[in-house]
Amino acid sequence: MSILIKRSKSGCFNSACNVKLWRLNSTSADSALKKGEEEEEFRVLDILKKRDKMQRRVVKRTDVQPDRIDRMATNQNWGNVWPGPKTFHPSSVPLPIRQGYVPKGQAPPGKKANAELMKIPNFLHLTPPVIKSQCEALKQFCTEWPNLLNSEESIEKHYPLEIISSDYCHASPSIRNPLARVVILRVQLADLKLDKHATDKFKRLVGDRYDPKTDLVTITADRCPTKVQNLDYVNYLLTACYHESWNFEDWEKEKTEDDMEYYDWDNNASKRSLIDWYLRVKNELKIMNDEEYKAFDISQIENGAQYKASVSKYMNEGENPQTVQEYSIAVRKLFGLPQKKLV
Amino acid sequence: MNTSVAKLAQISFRSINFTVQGTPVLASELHTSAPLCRVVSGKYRITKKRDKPLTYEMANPPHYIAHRKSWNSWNTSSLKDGLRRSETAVEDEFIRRFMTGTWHGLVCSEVIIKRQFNHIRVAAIMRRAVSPTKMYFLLGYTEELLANWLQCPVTLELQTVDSFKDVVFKYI
Amino acid sequence: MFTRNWKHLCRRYSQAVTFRTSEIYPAQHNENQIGLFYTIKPDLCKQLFNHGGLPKSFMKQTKTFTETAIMVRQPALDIMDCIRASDMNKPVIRYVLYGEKGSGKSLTLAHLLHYALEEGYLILHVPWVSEWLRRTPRHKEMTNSQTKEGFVDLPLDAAEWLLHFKTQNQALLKNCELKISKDYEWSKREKTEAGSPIAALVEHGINRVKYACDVIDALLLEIKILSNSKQCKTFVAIDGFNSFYYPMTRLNTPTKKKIKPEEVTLTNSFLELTKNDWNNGVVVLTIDQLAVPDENQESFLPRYLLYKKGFEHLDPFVPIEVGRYTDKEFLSCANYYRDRLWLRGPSDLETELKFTSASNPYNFMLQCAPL
Amino acid sequence: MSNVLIFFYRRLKNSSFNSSTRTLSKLQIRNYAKATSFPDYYQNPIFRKEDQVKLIADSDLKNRATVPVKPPTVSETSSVYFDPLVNKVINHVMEKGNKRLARQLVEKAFENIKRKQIERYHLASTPEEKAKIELNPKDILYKAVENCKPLLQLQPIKRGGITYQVPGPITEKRSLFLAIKWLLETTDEKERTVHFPEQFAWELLEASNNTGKVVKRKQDLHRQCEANRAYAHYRWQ
Repeated sequence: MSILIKRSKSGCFNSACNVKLWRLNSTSADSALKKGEEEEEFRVLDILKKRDKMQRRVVKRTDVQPDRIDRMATNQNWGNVWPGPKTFHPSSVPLPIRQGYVPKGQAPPGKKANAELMKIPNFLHLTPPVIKSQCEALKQFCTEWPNLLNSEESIEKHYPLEIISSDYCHASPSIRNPLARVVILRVQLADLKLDKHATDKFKRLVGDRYDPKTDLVTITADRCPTKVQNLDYVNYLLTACYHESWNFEDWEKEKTEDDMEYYDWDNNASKRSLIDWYLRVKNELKIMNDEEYKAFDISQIENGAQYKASVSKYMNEGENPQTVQEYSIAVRKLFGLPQKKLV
Repeated sequence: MNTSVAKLAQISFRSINFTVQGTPVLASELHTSAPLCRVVSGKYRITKKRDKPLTYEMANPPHYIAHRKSWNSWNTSSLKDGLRRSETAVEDEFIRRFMTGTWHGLVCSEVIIKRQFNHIRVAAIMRRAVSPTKMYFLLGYTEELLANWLQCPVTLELQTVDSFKDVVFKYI
Repeated sequence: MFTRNWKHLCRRYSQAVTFRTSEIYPAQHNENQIGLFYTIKPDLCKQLFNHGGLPKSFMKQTKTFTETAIMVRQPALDIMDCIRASDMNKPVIRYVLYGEKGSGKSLTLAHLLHYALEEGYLILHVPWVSEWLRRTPRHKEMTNSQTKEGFVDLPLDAAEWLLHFKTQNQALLKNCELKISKDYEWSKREKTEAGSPIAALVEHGINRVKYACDVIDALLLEIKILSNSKQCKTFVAIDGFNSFYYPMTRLNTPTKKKIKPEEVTLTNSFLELTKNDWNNGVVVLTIDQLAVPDENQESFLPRYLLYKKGFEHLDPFVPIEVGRYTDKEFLSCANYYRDRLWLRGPSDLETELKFTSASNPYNFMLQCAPL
Repeated sequence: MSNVLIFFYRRLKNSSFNSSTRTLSKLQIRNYAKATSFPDYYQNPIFRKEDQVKLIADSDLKNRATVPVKPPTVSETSSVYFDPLVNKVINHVMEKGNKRLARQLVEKAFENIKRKQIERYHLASTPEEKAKIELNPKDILYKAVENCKPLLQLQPIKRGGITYQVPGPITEKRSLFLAIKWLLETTDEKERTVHFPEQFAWELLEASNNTGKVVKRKQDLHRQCEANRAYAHYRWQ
């Protein structure tokens, strides 16, 4: 509209333009003009004129390449077509695959434009011939497995130290996993070849890291940031414990019976009281020192051996109705008393 | 991942941020098991004319995941003791939005994101509505930008179709 | 009315045959009487247990039942057999009664005391050691010992025990054969000469409470000597013996110092008595969870309750378990309660009570109470 | 919807954590909140063996088989010495749910009754006298409660601005309630040094002999009812 107004202001050019505009508005204005000049025919106003439907142009793309599978040779090397892991692509896989759940009687969706096929991780890059060729390629980097290590026993014998660590495979921008730094060292205590004192000290040093059932010492390290450091650390710990357990400190001599690892009857008050009792019975009571008590031979005491066994069991196995019962039997025999009657 | 579930997760994140005082909780609140409202969630309403197009993915509600359809995100974070759970979820959502925005009106299917080590592979079905030149540009553009943002190599693995009709599974 | 009473009498008679024994001398008891009750004569009972010795709850029962009846049980018979079989010239044998709470250790001891009295033993009976060491009434008298440095006397308890000793052994003490071997000088003016009877020593302790602990010390030594010289045979019975070995007593000196059991003079005297360095005697001890605080009652077995020290002190000893009721004993006890009108109701009550009380004598008695 | 659910679930998880650990020890035995949490149509349990035998004999079992039944409480057992009245009395004695103590007190009272009666029995000289003495504490309790039960009650009814104490009949349940209540109230009037079981035993023995404060209280009530006979018509006017 604004154009129109502007033009009206510019003088003589006006009228012609206006006429033209009007004509444009009427249907077939130009032809009517021509015909009027020739035949003077009455102009028909065609109100319900059918418009020509705009035919949508079907564009046949020329740039869409034909499927690759059509051009594939039957004896081609598949490893070259699909060299690495890749999402499924229908025009590269010459297989008539269908995928999807459909009601009974229908065919599942085909491979083209099938998102389901694209989701599933495929192993098209790992066909048997490809694996074979890759293994061949890797062979030059491998060494042969030692012949003598043919069984678990022999492995354990030659390599008593077992190091356990884990590597983790996961999807994230960083390939580091905090759990990968954990290093576990395992060794049979028997393989360390310690003597009695050293074994005992070693057990005390490692504490609950030693499992008496399996005789395994398990040392776990996870405090250092990397695996190598942790590995060094467990090795250090084992070495330190090993050497420390061979040391004999002064204060270790102060260990007494109260530490109760093992109740040795011969060193104990029980033997003394038995001997005292025996000597009293024979009226030969004398003052003895510790060495004499230890050296005293109890085989001359009747039923003394059984008494010794029962007291040792009582103390070593712990107190329970059965050990008390056995003790009772032994003592009664020692004193020559009748046994308890069972009612 | 189903879009509806992803949305739901977003909302729940937001609500948690609102409700729980202090630091935002971005723990794994997503669960891929059958959703609580099985009857209504992730379902499309039938139209009168029965002319609403559904893809295969849309035709199967979320509780069919792992039965009739598969996941849209493949990573190790959602496994037990997986790392970067929340970060992965957020990143995936970001990739989806970026894809649909960059390939505007061209994405016909869901955006499938697979992660292997630090490599992200993004797959989708595209409409061939733009010229190959443009497509190549967009491909490079997307890969480059995403790789820059996510700090790891990103590969786009696209499949093209003539029109959206090719991916339609059924009309309801 | 008549028929009912008659029936009642009949029933009582028939029951009486099964749960009572007319044998009132413990020395005559044998396996046939296990589970049966025998009655102690009231005057004997007064002599033996007037100053303690029977549990409080049992005393209550005796009042209600109008008699003191004790069940003949295996442990007591066992000890009697052993005493008979043992050689009195050998060092004394220590018998240790142990068992769950409420299984009848004290009553077994009472049975044995009766036996000892009948057999003419000189009885040294401590009714409950915890009475000395763990029970602290408001007027607990406690003084520092004058003869032993760093030790504590319990004069009132000691005097009470001397009285108990005197009552229990009144017959033997009248016999003046028991004489002391040396002079005891208590103070400048007071002294007991050698050759005077034991009774004089005891009397002195009771009258001069101040010296009671020292008197006990002397008395126990004298009795040891007398036993060794075969002038008397001695029966030592200590209930709750493990109290002597619990690390702490509940006693405090006026300066709030905690006292250990070995710092009490009485402890030392009686521990000396339980050594096996003398003969012609019998030592029967009971160890009880009730004698120590709740937190140390995990087990009723000897080693746990006596601690290492106590065990070594007694070793070798004869442990004798006092257990729960056997089926026969339980039935007999139930019948006895029915006879004493303590239990009534249908007969399947017994099965249930047996189950709920787990045949523990004390629990059984307790559970019968409201029925 | 699901959002709300998730949110709710989180809240529930957080809030219930503390309370659940606290109440766990109490609720370990039963998995329901309380006996009253069952709907009306739940039947009371039949836990006595004799009742069960009767049920089978009457072939009433078939009718009950399809009806849901409440679980019995801990105290409702098939034990031989279970007694409903005793249980009731224990519940009356109980304070703050301390049933254990309440039971101990009542049982102690029974023991006292028994000791007293046995003593009396042994003191009695002739068999006739002995036969008269009731030894069973439960029977004594029954007798005592029976003797204490009032037959009438006074209801305050307001007529013309004046409240009248109107005598009227009493239900069985309420009279039992009043009897036990009075017994316990009278027991509580004891001196400080006397223990509850002793006093309660004494009251029960008194009441079973139709003497004592509680029986007097009952008679007072009856007398009052008699005196207020003239107001009886207010009950329906």
